[in-house]
Amino acid sequence: MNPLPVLAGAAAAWGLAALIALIAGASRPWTRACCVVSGLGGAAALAGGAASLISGNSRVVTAGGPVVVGTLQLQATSLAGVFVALLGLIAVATAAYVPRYHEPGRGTGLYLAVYNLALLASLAVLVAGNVVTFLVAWETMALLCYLLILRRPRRAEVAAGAFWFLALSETGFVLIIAAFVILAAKTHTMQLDGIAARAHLVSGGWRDAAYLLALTGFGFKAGLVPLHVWLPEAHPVAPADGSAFLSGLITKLGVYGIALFGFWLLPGGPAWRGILTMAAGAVTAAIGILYALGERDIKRFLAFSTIENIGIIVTAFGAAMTFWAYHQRLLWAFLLLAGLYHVINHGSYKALLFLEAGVIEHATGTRDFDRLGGLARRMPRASVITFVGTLGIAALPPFNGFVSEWLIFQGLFQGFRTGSHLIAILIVLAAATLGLTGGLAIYAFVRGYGIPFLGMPRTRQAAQASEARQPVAGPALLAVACAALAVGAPVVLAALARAMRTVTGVSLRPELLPGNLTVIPAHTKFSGFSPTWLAVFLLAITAVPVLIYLAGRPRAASVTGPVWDGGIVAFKPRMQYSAMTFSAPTRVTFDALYRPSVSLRRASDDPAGRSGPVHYETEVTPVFERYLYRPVIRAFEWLADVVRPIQSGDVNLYLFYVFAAVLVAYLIAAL
Amino acid sequence: MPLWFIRGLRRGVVTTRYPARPDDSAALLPTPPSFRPGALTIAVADRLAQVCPSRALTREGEVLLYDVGACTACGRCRAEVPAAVTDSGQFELAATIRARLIKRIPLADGGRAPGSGAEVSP
Amino acid sequence: MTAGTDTSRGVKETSEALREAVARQFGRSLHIRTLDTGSCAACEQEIRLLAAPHYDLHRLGFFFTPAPRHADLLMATGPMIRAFGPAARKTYEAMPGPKLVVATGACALGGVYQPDAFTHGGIAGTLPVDVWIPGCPPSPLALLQGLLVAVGRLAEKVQDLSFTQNGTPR
Amino acid sequence: MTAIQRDLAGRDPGLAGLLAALGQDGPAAGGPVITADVPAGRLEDAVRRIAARPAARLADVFASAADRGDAVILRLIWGLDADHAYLVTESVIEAERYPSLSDIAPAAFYEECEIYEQFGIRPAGTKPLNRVALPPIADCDLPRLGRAPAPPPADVHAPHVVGGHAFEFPFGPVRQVGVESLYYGLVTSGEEVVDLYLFTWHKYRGVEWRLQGRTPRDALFHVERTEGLGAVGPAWAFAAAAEAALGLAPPPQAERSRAIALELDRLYNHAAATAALCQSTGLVIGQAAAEIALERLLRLNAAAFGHRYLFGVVDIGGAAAGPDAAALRRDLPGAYGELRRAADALLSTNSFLDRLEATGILSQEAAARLGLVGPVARATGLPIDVRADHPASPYAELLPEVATADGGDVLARFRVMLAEAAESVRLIEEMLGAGAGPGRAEPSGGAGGAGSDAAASGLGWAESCRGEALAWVALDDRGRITRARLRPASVRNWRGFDDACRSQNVFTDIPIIEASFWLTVAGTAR
Repeated sequence: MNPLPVLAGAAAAWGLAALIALIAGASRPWTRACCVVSGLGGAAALAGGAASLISGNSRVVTAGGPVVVGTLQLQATSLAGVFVALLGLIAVATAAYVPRYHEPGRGTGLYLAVYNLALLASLAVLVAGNVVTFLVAWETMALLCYLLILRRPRRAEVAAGAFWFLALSETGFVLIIAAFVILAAKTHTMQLDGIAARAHLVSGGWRDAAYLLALTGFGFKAGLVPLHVWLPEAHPVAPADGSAFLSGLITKLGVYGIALFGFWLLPGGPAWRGILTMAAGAVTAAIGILYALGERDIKRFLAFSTIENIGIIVTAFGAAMTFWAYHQRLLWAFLLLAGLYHVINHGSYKALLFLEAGVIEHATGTRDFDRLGGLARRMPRASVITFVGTLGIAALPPFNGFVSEWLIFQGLFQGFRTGSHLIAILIVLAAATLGLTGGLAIYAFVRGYGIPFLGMPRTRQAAQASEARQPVAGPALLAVACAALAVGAPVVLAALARAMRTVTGVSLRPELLPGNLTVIPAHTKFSGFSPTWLAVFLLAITAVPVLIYLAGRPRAASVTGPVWDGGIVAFKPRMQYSAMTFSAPTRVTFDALYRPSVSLRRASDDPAGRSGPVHYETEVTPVFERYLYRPVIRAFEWLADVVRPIQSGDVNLYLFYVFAAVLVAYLIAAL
Repeated sequence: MPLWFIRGLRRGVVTTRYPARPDDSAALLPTPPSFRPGALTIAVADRLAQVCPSRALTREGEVLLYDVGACTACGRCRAEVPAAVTDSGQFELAATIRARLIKRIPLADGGRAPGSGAEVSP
Repeated sequence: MTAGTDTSRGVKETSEALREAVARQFGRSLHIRTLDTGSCAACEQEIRLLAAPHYDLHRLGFFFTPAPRHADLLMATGPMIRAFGPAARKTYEAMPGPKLVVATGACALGGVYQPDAFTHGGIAGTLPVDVWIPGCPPSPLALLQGLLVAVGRLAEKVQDLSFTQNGTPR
Repeated sequence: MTAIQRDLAGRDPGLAGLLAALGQDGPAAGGPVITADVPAGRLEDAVRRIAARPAARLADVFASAADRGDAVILRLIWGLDADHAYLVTESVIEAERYPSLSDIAPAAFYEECEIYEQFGIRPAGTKPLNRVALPPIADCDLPRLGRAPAPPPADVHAPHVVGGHAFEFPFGPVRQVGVESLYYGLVTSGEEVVDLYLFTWHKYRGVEWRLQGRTPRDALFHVERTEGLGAVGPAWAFAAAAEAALGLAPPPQAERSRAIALELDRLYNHAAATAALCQSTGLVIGQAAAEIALERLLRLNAAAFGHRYLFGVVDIGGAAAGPDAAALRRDLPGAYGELRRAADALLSTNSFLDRLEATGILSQEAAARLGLVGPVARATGLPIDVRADHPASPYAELLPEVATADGGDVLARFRVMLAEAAESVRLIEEMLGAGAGPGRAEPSGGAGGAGSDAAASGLGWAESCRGEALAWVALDDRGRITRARLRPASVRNWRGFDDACRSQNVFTDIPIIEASFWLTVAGTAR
């Protein structure tokens, strides 16, 4: 079957939703209606995406005649299908989330319109059949996301965050155009599948140039270090569902771009290309999680964790390319599959966590870890749902993060199959880096869940938090998805394997899934396990102690007493670990990266005896902003000053400019 | 560490056998006083009550109330009237009822006989 | 004589029952938590010495535990500073039953300090005392005897002592 | 030690000038204790002058209610160690405020807080004061030595972390087994110790308040039980103060008896500190070895003086008990040998030394600034030892060796303790040779003593196992105490504890530091 019609339905639904929101966004019922429609669109996208995994690449449909920007061509590919499905999932979840999250109003109407159009544009990016369509859709998507972030434009940090996003996005866009132009020029076609078919015409140097341009250009959107700086700025200022969309999908579009070039348009390539990609991914993962540990703001924390996960995915891709260079097609396809599986997983739990961050912010009025605490009692539903997402993102069984990261690790551990010691060592190094990352990720999310939900409330707002009238359905749906993606891993992987056959031509199915719900990383007799049975087994295990307790419970009435506090007058909230103190060990261990600055203020620091309150502050130096971007920005400011003289405002001068330009054009034409 | 272990073994056992066997280090301990009723006149009793810094000794009519629990075995009463007060040598004084630690010591025949009590026949 | 007397009478029966329960439940092993309610630190030193080689109360099945949650017996020293009362009560309540309280040393028994604005002059008014160990400070031997009396492994001697003797003093 | 006359020959002539500046006719104020009246107006200037003097340290600051009105008499006790004299300045403070002493002599800060709680007067300036003795209970109205503070300002509290990226790690008051109740507020950023403060109010027994109106001998009973571990030093200081007030001169054999008790006291405390060090470093066998030595020393105390902790040895005007010389000669070498062997083995155990070296470092500058005393100060290289600086019989003849070390870390303190233990054994043997026994000087004239029947006061001091112990006693004409000031060494040295801990980043070192300071809460919260 051809999924395009279904996807067209999704597009139509989102268009309609945008229209409703634009017209009647102010009224509650119409907002609901808009969300219902948008949700239906999401469901359609989900179905269409899944379908395109199975059905393989559809033929290219040329919709409408020549448009100003060239012909509009669409194609549903198996590679894009993964992302389309994710897009659908997130769209459904947010649709269920929005009505309770946003107060109806003019602003909300506009916002929802923009949001649905952004969904539409992202879909367009994913089904773009030719370069021009892709670029137009891409730029539209970028601009709409910019507006999405500008939900409350009057606040300075909002404007700043949105501007970071736009600036980096546009920079990346230029590189992406260059990459496409090279390929289009060398293959004399604008159609993507055409390019893929004639890629062999492109000489090695141009291939590498195009790939590097694409890696950098899409790296901006994906958030590869050091191109990541927009995420922690833009995510906190966007509304929760906007952040979920940005983190869950938009960054993945960057990943899609990298996969598009690395596996479809320019498959394979020299080993160094894969090694480079892998290195970029590994560094991104490690630095992402380390910065996450330094954050107090929930959404900035989640944004950095997104960077980490993007790093993991890109590492998998890089390793895959390396294996290709050493004729390990099986592992090549397998690691691509593992990476794409992680794309879906991360999309699901990261969207969940951002939506719950929004719930916390609405319930308490703050996103600051150190002003929260004890929410598990006040907000049981939110705490359970968040806990699922936390287990997922911390890559702990039985949830989906564990399965995909396990697959990626298993793939990397087979670096020895390259036959080259150096390469094997490099791949194992990447695996080691991911190992460190995984450990730190668990640490980070013990903190990310424990500080806000456990312990005592640190502020009055936290103590009075209430989750009544807070959205539940959306995050809950994603929580179910997290479980389903793990328990149903064999099914999902089967579908992905089909897609891999389309994309890479390698048939993974027999090696990956020997049946009986077991998953095998590409090569039998290496390793293997069954996510499904693992989940069942874990549930059984947790049941055992409960049963034992119930069986052996003492008959005597149990007495509940207060926590033993050493006899102090009263426990105070300041007597518990805070987010910053919990992560202090990493600040000490990795101070070369953090360059923390400490300030200690005290009412009286008299040598005789310190007295009065103390105030201790430690700040993490934003290395990349300070040492990489600030110089660049200065340079541009300087450049602007330099070119200002030619902007005199004198009409004749401008006429002269035009004349000169025309002259130059003619000269070039004449040559 | 092994060196320490060997040292420990070489040092041998110093642990008391108490309560299985009496411990002779108990003889060194300061122990609460013991009184000679014969020598305790009212006057003596009042002097004792007056020097006792922990109010363990009080006179109630013709009886000297002695609170072993309050007593710190400081020895001031013994120093005050050596003739009437001596050392009980008791250290196993734990009680499960506070009242059991309060002893009623009769004074010598209504305290008619004055003085140190040396002439009082037991 | 002291504020404690009535309290101790009040808890007599229960303390008997407790000792049996202790003997039943813990066999011959018992965990001890100490509590300083304002002592002069000498009682603490003697208690520390209980674990020293010369006395080694572990051989008798007694162990020290810093966590009242694991403690069966509370050795309280000092005259019970009023400001410390709440902490003392917290500690006692943090212990699981059945539990014993041993008033240790003359201060705890009301010897050194009289009840006043600073102290209760003894712990009896604050905690239900089961066993009283006199002495300033009570020597480790006296403490051992007290502990063994507390768990009913030694008979108390003091009620048979008259603290009178005839004949000329030594 | 009672006032024994010393000529001014050995003294730096500058002292006379100083005294003149203080309005004293210098040489006349001979003797080991010099008293000077300093009007409140000139207090600041006087403090500057004295503090500027080499080897002059502010040993104590305390107040007492004046006889009439609600004026307060502020007394500063200076140890002029180079001049072998104590200088007591008295100033009558009429106002609510007095010049901030701690700005000039930092050691005074703790006492400034104390005086505010007890007498309601506070130093000039806006420096917040810390809570010292009074519990943080709203309606807490404990009896005070003076009048209660006017509605207490909000800035009187223990320092708390109020914000930022640090949290308070509460520890205590109910802590490990067999230790005194003490509350640590450990302010930490998760790794480093940002700050550490102590609460001792839950052991505050108002001893100085309860001594009022008692006879010195009755009071001595409570003084001994103020700080039971190392009771001899403070008791001696108190007795000496009373003797100075009463004009008594104890017989020499009684003084030697006291001195022997004091050295035995030092011995067993250093042994106990060694055991505590082993316990805090988890060296169980070493702890057992040290505890064997400790128990033998305690039994030696009991054999020699009839009490394991040497209560009841010191008496007003002499010694109530004399040592059993035979027992001492017989058992001391063995008991000390135990300690010596344990210490030698410890000093050759690297796993032990590694925990002690560079742990809890206290700079000499800090020790001097905070007016620390005893082994803690000597381990930083400050040779402060009352037995040498302000010697009185019998130490005047014995000339004890002052053990110092440098480095100021736990190991230095440990070495100082061991050296002192050896010295104590030598002193005991010498004094046994000279003969020691009980004895008491009875008041010659009326209760006022020394023939005079007017109210009298006196200062007493002794080098307790923790360092200089001071006591100041004022008696009324009936010989009853109107104001007794006790200043055990613990009061001084705790204030160096948080500095030592802050030099550390590891929580687990704090018990080691505490063991090496070997202080009592009881001595501070008296």
